[in-house]
Amino acid sequence: MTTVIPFGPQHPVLPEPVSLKLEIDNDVVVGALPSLGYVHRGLEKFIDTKDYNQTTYICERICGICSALHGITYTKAVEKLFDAEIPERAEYIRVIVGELNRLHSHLLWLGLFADGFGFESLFYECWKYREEVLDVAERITGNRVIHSISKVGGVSRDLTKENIDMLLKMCDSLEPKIKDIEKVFVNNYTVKQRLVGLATMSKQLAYEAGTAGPTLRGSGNAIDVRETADWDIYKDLGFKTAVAKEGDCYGRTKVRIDELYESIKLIRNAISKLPNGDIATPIKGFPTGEAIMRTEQPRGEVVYYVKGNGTKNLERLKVRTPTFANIPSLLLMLPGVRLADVPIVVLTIDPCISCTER
Amino acid sequence: MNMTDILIAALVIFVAPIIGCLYAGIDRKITARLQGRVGPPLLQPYYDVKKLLSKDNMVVNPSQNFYVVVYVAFLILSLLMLVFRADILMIIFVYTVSSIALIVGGMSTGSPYARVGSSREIMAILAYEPILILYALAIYLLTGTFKLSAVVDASTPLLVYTPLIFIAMIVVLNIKLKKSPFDYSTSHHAHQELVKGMLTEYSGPGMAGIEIGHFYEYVFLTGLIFVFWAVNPLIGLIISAAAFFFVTLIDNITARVYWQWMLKLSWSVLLILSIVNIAFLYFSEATIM
Amino acid sequence: MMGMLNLVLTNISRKPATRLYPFEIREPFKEFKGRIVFDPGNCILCGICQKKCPPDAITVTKADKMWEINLFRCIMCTECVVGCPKDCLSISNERVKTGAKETVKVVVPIVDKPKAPKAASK
Amino acid sequence: MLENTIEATEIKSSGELLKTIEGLKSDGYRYSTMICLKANEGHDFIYVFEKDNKLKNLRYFVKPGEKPKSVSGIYLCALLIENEYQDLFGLTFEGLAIDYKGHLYLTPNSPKAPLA
Amino acid sequence: MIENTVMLLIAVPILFSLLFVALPKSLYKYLAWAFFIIGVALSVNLVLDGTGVVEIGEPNFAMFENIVLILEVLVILFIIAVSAKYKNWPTLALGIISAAIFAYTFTNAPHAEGASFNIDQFSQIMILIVNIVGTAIILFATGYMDEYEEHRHLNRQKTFYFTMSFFLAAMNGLVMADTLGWLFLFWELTTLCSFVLISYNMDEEGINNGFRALALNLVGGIAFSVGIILLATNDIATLSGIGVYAGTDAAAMAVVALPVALLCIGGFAKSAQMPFQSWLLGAMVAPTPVSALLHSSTMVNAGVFLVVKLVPAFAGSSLGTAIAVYGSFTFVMCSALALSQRNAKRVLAYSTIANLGLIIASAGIGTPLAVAAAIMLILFHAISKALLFLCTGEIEHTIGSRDIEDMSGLVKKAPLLTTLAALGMVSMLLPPFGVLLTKWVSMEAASSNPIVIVFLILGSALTTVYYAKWMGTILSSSMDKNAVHHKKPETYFPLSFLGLAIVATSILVFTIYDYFIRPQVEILLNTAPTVSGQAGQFTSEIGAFAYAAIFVALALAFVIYFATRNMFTPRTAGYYMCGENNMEMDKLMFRNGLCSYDKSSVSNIYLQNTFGESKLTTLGYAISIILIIIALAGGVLI
Amino acid sequence: MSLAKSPWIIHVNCNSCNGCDIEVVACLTPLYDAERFGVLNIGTPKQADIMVVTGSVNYKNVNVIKNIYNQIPDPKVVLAVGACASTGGIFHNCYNVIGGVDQVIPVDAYVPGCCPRPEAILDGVVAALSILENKKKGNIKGKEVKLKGKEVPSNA
Ligand code: SF4
Ligand code: SF4
Ligand code: SF4
Ligand code: SF4
Ligand code: SF4
Ligand code: SF4
Ligand code: SF4
Ligand code: SF4
Repeated sequence: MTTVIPFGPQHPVLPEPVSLKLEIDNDVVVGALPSLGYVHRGLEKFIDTKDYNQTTYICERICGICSALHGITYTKAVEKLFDAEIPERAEYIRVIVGELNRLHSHLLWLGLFADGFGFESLFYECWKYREEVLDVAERITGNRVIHSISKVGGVSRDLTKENIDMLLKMCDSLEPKIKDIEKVFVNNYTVKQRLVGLATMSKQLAYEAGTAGPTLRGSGNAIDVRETADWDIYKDLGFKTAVAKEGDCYGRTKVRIDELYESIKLIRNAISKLPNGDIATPIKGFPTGEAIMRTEQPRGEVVYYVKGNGTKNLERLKVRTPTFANIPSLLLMLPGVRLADVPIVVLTIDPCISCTER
Repeated sequence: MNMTDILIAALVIFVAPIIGCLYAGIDRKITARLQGRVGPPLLQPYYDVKKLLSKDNMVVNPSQNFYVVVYVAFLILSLLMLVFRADILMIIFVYTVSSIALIVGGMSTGSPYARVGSSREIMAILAYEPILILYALAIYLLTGTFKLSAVVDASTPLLVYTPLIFIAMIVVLNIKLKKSPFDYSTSHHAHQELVKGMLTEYSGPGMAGIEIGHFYEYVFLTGLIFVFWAVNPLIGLIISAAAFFFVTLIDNITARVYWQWMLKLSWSVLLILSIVNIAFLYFSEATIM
Repeated sequence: MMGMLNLVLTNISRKPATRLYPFEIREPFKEFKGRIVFDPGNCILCGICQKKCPPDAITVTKADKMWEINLFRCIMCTECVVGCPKDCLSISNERVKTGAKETVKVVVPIVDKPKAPKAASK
Repeated sequence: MLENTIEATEIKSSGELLKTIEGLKSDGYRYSTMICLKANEGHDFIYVFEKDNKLKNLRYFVKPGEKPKSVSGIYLCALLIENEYQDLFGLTFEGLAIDYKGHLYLTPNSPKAPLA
Repeated sequence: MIENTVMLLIAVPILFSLLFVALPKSLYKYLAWAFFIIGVALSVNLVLDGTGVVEIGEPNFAMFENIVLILEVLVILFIIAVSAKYKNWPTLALGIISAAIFAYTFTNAPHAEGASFNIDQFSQIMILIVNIVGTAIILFATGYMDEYEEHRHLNRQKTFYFTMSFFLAAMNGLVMADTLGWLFLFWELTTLCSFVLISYNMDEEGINNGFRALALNLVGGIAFSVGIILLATNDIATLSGIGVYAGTDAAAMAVVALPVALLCIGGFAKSAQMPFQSWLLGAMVAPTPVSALLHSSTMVNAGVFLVVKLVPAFAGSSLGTAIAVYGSFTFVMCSALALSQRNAKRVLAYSTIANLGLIIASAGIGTPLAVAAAIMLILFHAISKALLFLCTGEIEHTIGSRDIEDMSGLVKKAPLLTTLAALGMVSMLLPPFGVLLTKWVSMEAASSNPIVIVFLILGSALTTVYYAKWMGTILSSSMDKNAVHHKKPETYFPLSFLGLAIVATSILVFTIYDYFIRPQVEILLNTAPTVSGQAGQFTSEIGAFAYAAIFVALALAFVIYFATRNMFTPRTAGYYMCGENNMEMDKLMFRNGLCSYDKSSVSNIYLQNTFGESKLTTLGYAISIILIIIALAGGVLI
Repeated sequence: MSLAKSPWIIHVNCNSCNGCDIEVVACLTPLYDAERFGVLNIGTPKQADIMVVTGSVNYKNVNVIKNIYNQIPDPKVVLAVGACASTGGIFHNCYNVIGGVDQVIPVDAYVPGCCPRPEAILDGVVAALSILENKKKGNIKGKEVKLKGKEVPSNA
């Protein structure tokens, strides 16, 4: 007889409301049917009533965790419709805020993940370091997690000298701390017991399953949109894609830790190259045309499709978020793991249901 | 039973939960400090119990709280037997009653999480029960009797001849206190795949009963460790305090493991450790009397 | 295991990282977007702020000379601050009070009259 | 007409669509997403594929009342977005790997086909 | 008069078996009540008569001896005939070997002048079990068999009751007979009854399993009869004689070691010890009353009964140690096997084998304390197991399944039945009940032998696990109330009676000890364990079992629970289903992704990959056979 | 003061964008350490005192939050965290949004902000404590919320 239990939506180990109907045989999951819709608000319809500027704030609230990158991607997509030339300085500030966003998001994930395998003190440790990032972000943008800094045409706040000093200080103090927790994630015996070999996807499988971000890179696919021509500023900053070959939860963890270092490096390089000048160009008129914009969010690649029809409202906005791309891989990874591993496997894609359902 | 015995019994019944409560408070405080935070007040477990007692008694199965009463009653009994230096084997059996009462109580609610938690906890029995009895056996081999009074009157501390069993007992302590890495059936922190495991459906007074039971259990388990150096109460206390600190420390530096892993650990490493120790005692015919 | 042991032992030997809020209150950063402050003095009840506000937190009723903000709906986006032609709106680093829901209703003084005492209520 | 549109190959029939997509899969493309737009009473689908960071788009017009074929047989990961469009546009896909029957996001008592 | 009681104990069941054949089905109920009452009266009467030896000499002896011989011939002929009919060649071969041995004994054995029945305290205990528990089970059967047959479209109840009653006669004879030849006859008669009852369903499975039981018991029987022949060369013809002879000196003990070991093998086969365990598992196809009567509480006890009676012949010798190791090995192995089973009757079967193994281990240890434990365990185990088997049968009729997983929520459907079953399980694994008390005694007794004690420790942990699992399952509430099974007095009276018996015997444990066990151990080993029973404690020289304190704690728990229950008015709420339980009808339903509803269910952990039959059985066979060979070799050489 | 010293919370994520959620979690982490007030994030409603809700209510989760509310033993307090939970926030007129939490269950205190700072949430918890105490004194019971309530489509 199989065990059938509901898992979520209100479940202490799930940070977000998603529900799984788990079928378990002999302590091994044999079937998992996800149930979505607990955070479906209907944002793609919402643009009918909000103008393209206001939509920025809606997009930022697709998800509160990588909110900044949602805003940046959306504004960049709309800028494509306008064919607008954006001041360099604004782009650099966007990168810095975006990478700050990634830092806090990955630290957050590492913490929740540690909590997923019952390692409370490690969870607290990660979140303690995350607060340093948040403090800096708050002073740059005025808010802790929903930064609202990017707007169509540029950014709304400039980086002050003070901000830059703070950023550099944060980078310096964070780096050794990340090394500390890296040691735990990579070497701790019990952690390895739980992660190594869990929910392995081969390189090919991860690629074909359409996964994105660390889920994809954890299986050895060196694919990161930050390297594409869509937003070439990253190339100037010496960005390098982090990959791990393992393909299991352990590999995905390593990728995320490597990306923390990468983000710190990007922030430092961006600061050193930060050009002077305006932070925004005025935009006139209403958007027309179609555009696709992709950026790399903490959880992976996001695809924005915008279509304007010459009115102040967009005609269509479609967001393919990374979690949306990663959820099908859960269907592949869950069968065969133990019940105790379900939270880890669910967390390993860093699920963000609110962006999946919008 | 004379007057002093009754007095001692009453004292144990009333003082043990206070000590247990303090222990729980200290444990939470140390944990908090290990995690770099201030943590709750020392008396937090007491506040929790008081709060729980004043809450609604919400049940899914009208008889679920009966098992809590059995759990607490048998914990008190095993503690009393420990204090009165009864037969250690007997104490372990009585203690098993309380563990089983809690497990059956969890299962009796019928909640899927509680049932999964309980079946994991049953597996924990498989892991620690043999060790506990081997511990009793070591006492017998060293004193010629299962009665604990012999250990107290002994000339040499138990620990001298039972270092390997002591190690195994620390792990048992870890399992019994449901601390990481063995907090898979229920845990004091709610963050696990089974919600609150065995105790998911307990609320208000029922949960308070369980917490009080935990207090007794803390004291009882301290007692078991204390026996290792019962000849000198002070050292005994220090050793049990150190053991508890160690368990708290381990709690904070490990991830939760699978119950399968625990079974493997116990039936390979711990059992072999204990059996080697027992074999040594058997062949060396050591005695501590 | 050693790595974590090191971390927790360092933690226990140091002062806890906890900020003792509410017993010790950290000064809010000056950049912090805490709440929208309305200065009715120059307001012309043009309604731009209402139009700009994404969550429709602001309601401007010209007939009643009423400017209204639902502080529990405002998302601190500062669109209204940027948009106001008369610079009546600003952002302060004070937080809105937690507790009961709060709506600020301000009767705007007639434009050409000198400053009247502002009436904030509810 | 709009300027500024994205490049996309027009596909005429659903058979051709599935064939092309199978071809893309064997070429090593991965399924990125699919965009659904209301157009001329029917719906326009834009399938987005990606390989080596380059996008390849297919455009396919779904006639009113037509039941589009699901791609989830070729790319499993297509099932989520197709189910989403069943919910939001009231479409019915044929051959879905897991068919949520319009209840991926919406429940029986929520608004029906809000984007249609 | 003790002679009369002895005769009645054999005659009355035979009379009843004939009555069952003669009278119509509608009267069975009354017959069974009468049988139960008479059984209780007779056995109590025997106990009141006290112990003694009943000699049967000339002139009656010749007649009886002839009856015995004729019966033995008939038994062998029956075996040969039935195995030929069903073309079961191994059984046929064994039957022919038995016939040959019988022919050899018949021609070569020295002529005996008399036979004796030896009624000691042990026999009294066994008679109490057989005639009280046994008749209670038959009473239960009258409420059970109609439904059983209805399911299977059978109509063989006359055979059933005839065999069951006849079996009681044979069993009574077995536990009283002292003359080895007669003992052997009763022994074979019980085997035969068992065969008939196992193949009761007359389907292929039943017949195959019946033959397996027959064959394995014949192997035991052959060992037994060879043992008898060997003993006869030393002029030993009675069971008690063996002990007397071996008690003279070490040399005498060595002389009888081999025949004693052979007798023990007979006992092992009867008690389904490894490697003979498969017949008992196969026997579970029989109707549940059969399992309760023959295959847990009485017939299989004949094997351990014999082994315990032989204690004086191996106590303290290396043969004893070998037997102890062997028994404890069976205990741990079968406990592990029970862990992986989800068929309730198989769990009980393994548990039975394990407990018999524990008895054998205690007997093997051979100290007074251990022997006392062995005898007590026979008593307590018989009552608890009978109750558990009957409960399983009744559960099966209530829910239509004997799968442990299907039993969740039983407490809502049949609360009394569940309570009784839970009592049965608790009595098997927790203090203060008798079985645990004896387990405790045997552990304390075994603590001088490291291998045995380690086996016992592991086995007892495993026992706790599989019973706790089962108990939790039946006690778990599922909140959906289904139709309550109607309660028949014939079924619920025996159940409640056995339940009460468990509690009563556990409370009176020290009285029982004083009255039966101590004298018996003195008979067997000439010394008695120094056990005292003051202050509600069962105190031996190395420990104390405070059963009274535990009863008090238990009673207090009840009192406190009922006293405080109304202090906190309970409010019943739905299960926590992560917020997704919206169905009013079944509270375990939750909404799934397709917006329809699923029922949640949880199965227990069975560790089939570690403790599954396929993994362990071969290992068990190998080790147990090696241990038996060691026992034999030890018996002969050392 | 027995209740006010040991508030156990259950955190229900309704329709939130995660912004509020992570701030609620942040309250429990060392920097804010809500456990100083005895706060434990307890997984099961059966043991909770304070229900912390983030995000607005939609048609799928409306029954979930009602169920959970009903399963918290009295006395209990509901704390709505963030603009969404308080008023529906920026999403208040989305088609799948019913509105703030107070549309379906009684809410005792609100925390403003999008997203609210951990300090604000701590304030909310502290406010909830006194409400809890009052409810205990006045023996105020939460009404059982019926499961078939507001789930009628808004555009029907
Ligand atoms: S801390 Fe994380 S895992 Fe735990 S309840 Fe909160 S969100 Fe869930
Ligand atoms: S991927 Fe997740 S975290 Fe990132 S924006 Fe989307 S929802 Fe938020
Ligand atoms: S400020 Fe601008 S929008 Fe407002 S009333 Fe004047 S002209 Fe109109
Ligand atoms: S800050 Fe934004 S949300 Fe708040 S009132 Fe102004 S425009 Fe509205
Ligand atoms: S506040 Fe500014 S924008 Fe709003 S109505 Fe007044 S003047 Fe206009
Ligand atoms: S009650 Fe049902 S199961 Fe039992 S005999 Fe009758 S028909 Fe068969
Ligand atoms: S107990 Fe089982 S096998 Fe026996 S009659 Fe009932 S249902 Fe049939
Ligand atoms: S209030 Fe703001 S941060 Fe909180 S859930 Fe709503 S949109 Fe997200």
